[in-house]
Amino acid sequence: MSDLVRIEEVVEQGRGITTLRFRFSGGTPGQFVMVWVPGVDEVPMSLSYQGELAGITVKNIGEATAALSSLREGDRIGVRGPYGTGWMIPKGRILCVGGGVGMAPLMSALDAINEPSSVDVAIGARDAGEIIFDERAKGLSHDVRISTDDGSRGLKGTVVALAASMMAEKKYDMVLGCGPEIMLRYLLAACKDAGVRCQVSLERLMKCGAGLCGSCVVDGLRVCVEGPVFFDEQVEGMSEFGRCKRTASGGMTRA
Amino acid sequence: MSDLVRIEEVVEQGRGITTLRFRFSGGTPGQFVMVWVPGVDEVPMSLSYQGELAGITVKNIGEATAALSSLREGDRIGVRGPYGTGWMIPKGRILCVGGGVGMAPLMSALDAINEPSSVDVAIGARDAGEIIFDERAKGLSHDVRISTDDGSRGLKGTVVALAASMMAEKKYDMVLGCGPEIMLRYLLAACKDAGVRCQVSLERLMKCGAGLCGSCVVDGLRVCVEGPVFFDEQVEGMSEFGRCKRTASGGMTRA
Amino acid sequence: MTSLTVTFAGLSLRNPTMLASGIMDETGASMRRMAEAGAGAVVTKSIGREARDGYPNPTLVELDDGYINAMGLPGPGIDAFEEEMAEAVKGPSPVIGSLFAATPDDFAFLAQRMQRYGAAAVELNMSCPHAKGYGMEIGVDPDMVRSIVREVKRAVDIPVLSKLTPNTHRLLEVGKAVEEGGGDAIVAVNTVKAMAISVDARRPVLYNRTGGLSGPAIKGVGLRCVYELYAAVDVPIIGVGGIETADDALEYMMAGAVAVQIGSAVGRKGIGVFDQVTNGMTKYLEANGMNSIGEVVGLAHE
Amino acid sequence: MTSLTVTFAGLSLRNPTMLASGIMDETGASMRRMAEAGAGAVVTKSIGREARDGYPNPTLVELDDGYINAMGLPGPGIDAFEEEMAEAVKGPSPVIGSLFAATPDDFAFLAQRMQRYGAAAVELNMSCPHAKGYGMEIGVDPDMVRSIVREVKRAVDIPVLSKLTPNTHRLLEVGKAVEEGGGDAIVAVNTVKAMAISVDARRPVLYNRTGGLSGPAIKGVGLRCVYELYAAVDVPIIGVGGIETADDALEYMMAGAVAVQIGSAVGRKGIGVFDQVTNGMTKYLEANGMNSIGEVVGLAHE
Ligand SMILES: Cc1cc2nc3c(=O)[nH]c(=O)nc-3n(C[C@H](O)[C@H](O)[C@H](O)COP(=O)(O)OP(=O)(O)OC[C@H]3O[C@@H](n4cnc5c(N)ncnc54)[C@H](O)[C@@H]3O)c2cc1C
Ligand SMILES: Cc1cc2nc3c(=O)[nH]c(=O)nc-3n(C[C@H](O)[C@H](O)[C@H](O)COP(=O)(O)OP(=O)(O)OC[C@H]3O[C@@H](n4cnc5c(N)ncnc54)[C@H](O)[C@@H]3O)c2cc1C
Ligand SMILES: Cc1cc2nc3c(=O)[nH]c(=O)nc-3n(C[C@H](O)[C@H](O)[C@H](O)COP(=O)(O)O)c2cc1C
Ligand SMILES: Cc1cc2nc3c(=O)[nH]c(=O)nc-3n(C[C@H](O)[C@H](O)[C@H](O)COP(=O)(O)O)c2cc1C
Ligand code: FES
Ligand code: FES
Repeated sequence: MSDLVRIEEVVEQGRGITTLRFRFSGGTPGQFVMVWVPGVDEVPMSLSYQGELAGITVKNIGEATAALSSLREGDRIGVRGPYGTGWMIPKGRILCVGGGVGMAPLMSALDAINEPSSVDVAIGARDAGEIIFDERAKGLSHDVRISTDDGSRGLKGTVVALAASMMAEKKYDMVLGCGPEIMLRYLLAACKDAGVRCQVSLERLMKCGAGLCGSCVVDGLRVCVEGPVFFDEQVEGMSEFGRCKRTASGGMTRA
Repeated sequence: MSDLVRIEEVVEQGRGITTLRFRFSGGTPGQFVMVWVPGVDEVPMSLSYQGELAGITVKNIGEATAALSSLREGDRIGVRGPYGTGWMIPKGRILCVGGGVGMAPLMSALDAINEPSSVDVAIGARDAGEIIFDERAKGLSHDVRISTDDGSRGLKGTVVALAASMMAEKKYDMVLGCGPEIMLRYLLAACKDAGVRCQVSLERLMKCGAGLCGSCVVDGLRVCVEGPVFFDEQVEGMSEFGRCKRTASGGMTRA
Repeated sequence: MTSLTVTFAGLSLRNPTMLASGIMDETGASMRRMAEAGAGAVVTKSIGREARDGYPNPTLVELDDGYINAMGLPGPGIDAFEEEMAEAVKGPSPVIGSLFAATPDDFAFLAQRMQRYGAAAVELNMSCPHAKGYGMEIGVDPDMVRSIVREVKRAVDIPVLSKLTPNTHRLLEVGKAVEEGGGDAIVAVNTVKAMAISVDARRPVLYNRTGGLSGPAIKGVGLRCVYELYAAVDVPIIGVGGIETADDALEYMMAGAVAVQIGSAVGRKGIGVFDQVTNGMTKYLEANGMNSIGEVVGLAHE
Repeated sequence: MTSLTVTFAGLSLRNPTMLASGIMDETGASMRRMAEAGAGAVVTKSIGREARDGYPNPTLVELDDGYINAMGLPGPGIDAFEEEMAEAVKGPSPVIGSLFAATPDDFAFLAQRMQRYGAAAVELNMSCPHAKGYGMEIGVDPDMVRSIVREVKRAVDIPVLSKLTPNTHRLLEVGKAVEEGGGDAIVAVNTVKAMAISVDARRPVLYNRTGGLSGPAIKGVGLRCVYELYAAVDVPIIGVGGIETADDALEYMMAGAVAVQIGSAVGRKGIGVFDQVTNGMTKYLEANGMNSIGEVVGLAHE
C-alpha cells in the first residue's frame, strides 16, 4: 500500500516544460488532479495522459512547479482526484487550440477522440522551445498547425490568429481551448465571430480542489467542480473572466 | 429512507410463538439479526425466512420477546445484520433436527436446500401447541416427522430420540440441529453414536452481536461471528458447552 | 400544506438548511449561488480584521468519510469583505456574517461592520481548531466566551450566534456561558481536531500538520453535542457536522436543533444537497402527518 | 532479518499490536485466543471492584466507518476475574489488566489484584465516555490523574499505563500529569463521545443515549492526539483508534507511538487483523531497508 505514487517516467517536453508519468487510473479528458510535492506545496495539474499510466505536464513558473520539474524517475508525489468537469466532446468536427502548456488537457481530449480525420489542432507558444506535443498530436489529428509569437516555428503570430484562419478555412462544430486567460478571451471572440461553439479550460488559485473552500470561484462557479472546462456562454456571463483573479486571501487582483 | 423496518405480516406460529415478516434482504441460512424494539431491548433472532421478505420467529419468554410477540402489522422494529456464520450445507442427505423455536434457522436451511428428496426433518416440542413449521417443512422435505414430550402429537419422546431412530433407519451425511442446549448435547452424542457429522446452532447472551464485546463467547469462540452454527468437533472441545453460560456481567452460571 | 419555515433568535428562514461557514462563502457571487441553490441562509467565511492568506497547501485531506482541513482562516479582511457582502445580500436568503477575533473588542468591531454590511446576524467563530490564538483556543474558556458574547451583544442589534467546538469536555459550561452573555443562539459543532500522516512521505500531510475533521465521520459527535446542549440551555441550537441527507438533518432536529448547517456535503454531494435535504424534509412531514418542520425539534428527548 | 519486537516501559512485546480493552477480553479463553491470533499483548476488559451488568441493549450502533458503543463497563468484578486471568496468562502474549475506579485508592487496590493475577502491566481507564463517575469524568482533571497514577505506582511493581480521552482540550496537561505521577506509558485514545438517533423511532438508539465512537471515523483524531503527546511528553505512547491496516499502524508509529492497540477492527476485519498488520509491517521494513520497527517511531516529526 502506498499513499504516494512513484514517478515512472520523466520527459523533457520543451523548454521548462516537463511531463511526469505515474500509475493513476480514472479521469475523463479535461479533468485535473491535485499534486502534492511533500514539503513543498500541492497544486492543480491537468492530466495530459489518462489511463493506467497517467501523466501531467508541468511548466516551471514558481516554487511548486520547479520542484515538480526537478523530480526524477523513482521519486514520489501525492496525487488526489481526479476532480472537476472536463471537456464535453460532441460528435462532429473539432478544433483544439492550445497555448503553451495549455496543450496538456487537450492531449487527453485528442486521445479520447482518437479519430484523426475529425479533429484539427492549433498549437501556439511564445517560441519554438515552448511548442509541445506536436508529434503526439500528429498521431491523433490529420491537421496539426503551429504558431509562435516570434515566428521561430510555424506561423508567426498568436495561436488565436491561427485558429481564426483555420475556422475561416474549414467548418468546425466545436472548439476546445486552453492557455493563458487573455488568449482564451480572444479565442472566445474569434469563435463568436466564426459562429463556432467553444469550450475553454480555466485556471484559478486552488486550495482544496474539492469544491469547498471557494478560493477558485469565478462569479460563484467553482473552477474545481463546475470547471475547469466551461462553455462559451458560461464564460461570457462572467464578470471576473479575463479581468481579475483572487489571491490567497480571497481578495481581488486585476489580471 | 427509514432506519426501522415495517412489520408486513404477523403469523401466530404456535402457542406463544410468532413470526414477523419484514423487508430485509441478505443473509445466508443460519445467520441471525439483532432486532431492536425501541424503548424495550435489542435481542438476537435467527432469520426463519430469508430473501426480500425476511422473517423471524419469536418465542415469548421474557420482556423483549413479549414485546416482539405483541407487534402488529405496520409496527416498526430495528434490524441490523445479518451476522454470524450459518449452516454449511453439504451435498448428500441431510437431517434437520429442531426443538421448539429452534426450527427457525432450520427453515432457512430447508429453503436453501430446496430438494425435498435429499433432506428429512425431525420436529420436536414439549407439546402439540409448540410444534411449528411442520406444514412449511412438508413442502420442502418428503420425510417430516414429529415428536412431543407429552405425546400430544407424533412420537412421544424427545426429538433426539426421534432423530436417532431416523439415523438408524436411513443414511445421512449431515445433521443440522437447533434447540435448547441440553437437547443439542444429546443430539451430538446421538450423531456420534450413529457416525453422522453434525452442526448445531448455539445461543448465548449477546450484546453487540458484531464480534466486539465478548459477551457471547464460548471457550473463546464468538457465537456472533464464528457461530451461531458450529461443527460437532468444535463443540466437543468446548468446556462451557452444555455446562455454563455467561451472565450480563460476564460471570459464569451453571446451565 | 407543510411548512419548512423556521423562526428563531429573531431570524426567519424559508427552510432550516444553512450554508456552513468556510464553504463556498468567501465571495459574494458564490454565497448568492448557494442561496439560489436552496440554502435557507448562508454563513460567510469567518472574517477577521486583516487580510490573511491562510496556510499554504496542502490545506485539505480527503477521506472516505469526510475531510480534514487546515485552511488557516484565509480571508480578505473585514474592509475588503464589504464588496462581497454587497453582492451576497442580493441573494434570496439572509446572510450571516461569521467572525473570528482574539478579543471581545475585536469581535464587537467586526460585528458592527457586518451589521453595517447588511448581515442578518453574526456568528462568532470560537471553535476553529487550527488557527493560533483564535477559534477554539478562546472557545473552551467559559469566562472568555461570556464576555465576548456580552460585548458583541452590546455592539449590535442583529442576533448573535456563537459557534462552539466539540474538542472540549466543557461544552455545556461554554454553552451556558453563551446564554449568560445574552447570546441568541448556539451553533454546534465546528470540526474535530485531527490529522493525517503520509507513510510514504513520513510526514503530516497538511501544511499545518493538524486540522479539523468534518463530514460523515463526525455526525455522531455533532449530534451528541446538540443533544446535550438542548438539555442544558434554553437558547436555540443550530446543528452542524456531517449532514448529507434529510435523515441526517432530521436526526439533528430531533436532537434539538432548530436549523442545520451543511458544509462538507457541498463538496461530497454537490450544491444540490440543500434541495435534496429540504425535499426530503417535506416528504417526511407529509408521510408523518406533520404541518411544520418545527414539530420535529427535540423529539428525541421525549 | 527484520524485527517487530518492541520494548518500552519495561514491557517487551513480540510485535507492536495489542488487543484494545473492551474487545474480546472479558474471558480468559477469548484473551488467549486473541494472543494466539497474533496480538503482541492483550489488554483486559476494564475491570472494577464489583460485578456490573453494564447497560441494557442496544449497546452498539454499527456505522459505515465505525461503531458507537455504550456497553456501560460490564464485567464480573475483580474477584471473579481471577479465574479469567489464570486462563489468559497461559496465552503466548503478556496480559495487561485494564482497570476502572473512581478514586486513587480503588485504582491502587485493583492494580494490586491484577499484579497478583499475573498481569504484565495495568492500564488505567481514565477515559470511558459513557460511565457515570468513572472514565473521562476523572480523566480530564490533571490533578486527579496525577494522584491516581502516583497512588497506583506506589501500590505495584508492574508498569502503569494510563489511557486518555480525546474529548478534552486539556489532553497535553493530562499527559503531563501522567508523567508527573510517574506513569510508565500513555495509551491514546479512548472513544470519541457521540450518539445515534433513530428518525423512525424518534429517540436515541443506545440505551445510554450517548456512547463512544470508534473505528476508522476516529483515526485522524487518535493520530493527532498521539502526535501532539509525542511532542509534549517523554513517556512512551501507545496509539489506538481506527487502526485496521499496517499503514494505519505505521501512521500511528510515525506520529510517535511505540505500539498500537486494535479494537473495532476485530469486529470489522476479523481476528486475522493482528497477523495482517504485523505482516504488513514486516513487508514495510523490508521494502524500506529497515531492521527494526522501532526505527519508524516518531518519523513524522522530523
Ligand atoms: C485546473 C488547473 C489545471 C492546471 N493544469 C496545469 C498543467 O497541466 N500544467 C501546468 O504547468 N500548470 C497547470 N496549472 C497551473 C498550475 O497549477 C500553476 O502553475 C501552479 O500552481 C503554480 O505554482 P508554483 O508554486 O510553481 O508557482 P507560484 O509560486 O504559485 O507562482 C509563480 C508566479 O506565477 C504566477 N502564477 C501562478 N499561477 C499562474 C498561472 N496559472 N498562470 C500564470 N501565472 C501564474 C504567480 O502569480 C507568481 O507570480 C493548472 C491550474 C489549474 C487551476
Ligand atoms: C444467535 C441466536 C439466535 C436466536 N434466535 C432465536 C429465534 O429465532 N427465536 C427466538 O425466539 N429466540 C431466539 N434466540 C433467543 C432470544 O434471543 C432470547 O430468547 C431473547 O434474547 C430473550 O429475551 P427476553 O427479553 O425476551 O427474555 P429475558 O427477559 O432476557 O429472559 C427471560 C428468561 O428466559 C431466560 N432465557 C434467556 N434467554 C434464553 C434462551 N436463549 N433460552 C432459554 N431461556 C432463556 C432468562 O434467563 C430469563 O429467565 C436466539 C438467540 C441467539 C443467540
Ligand atoms: C474547508 C472548510 C473550511 C471551514 N472554514 C470554517 C470557517 O472559516 N469558520 C467556521 O466557523 N467553520 C469553518 N469550517 C467548519 C464548518 O463550518 C463546519 O462546522 C464543519 O465542517 C462541520 O460540518 P460539515 O461536516 O457539514 O462540514 C470549515 C470547514 C471546512 C471543511
Ligand atoms: C465495544 C467496545 C468496548 C470498549 N470497552 C472499553 C473498556 O472497557 N475500556 C477501555 O479502556 N476502552 C474500551 N473501549 C475503547 C477501545 O479500547 C479503544 O480505545 C477504542 O475503541 C478505539 O480503538 P478502535 O478504533 O481500534 O476500536 C471499547 C471499545 C469498544 C468498541
Ligand atoms: S479549490 Fe475550488 S472550492 Fe476549493
Ligand atoms: S455479542 Fe458476540 S462479541 Fe458481542
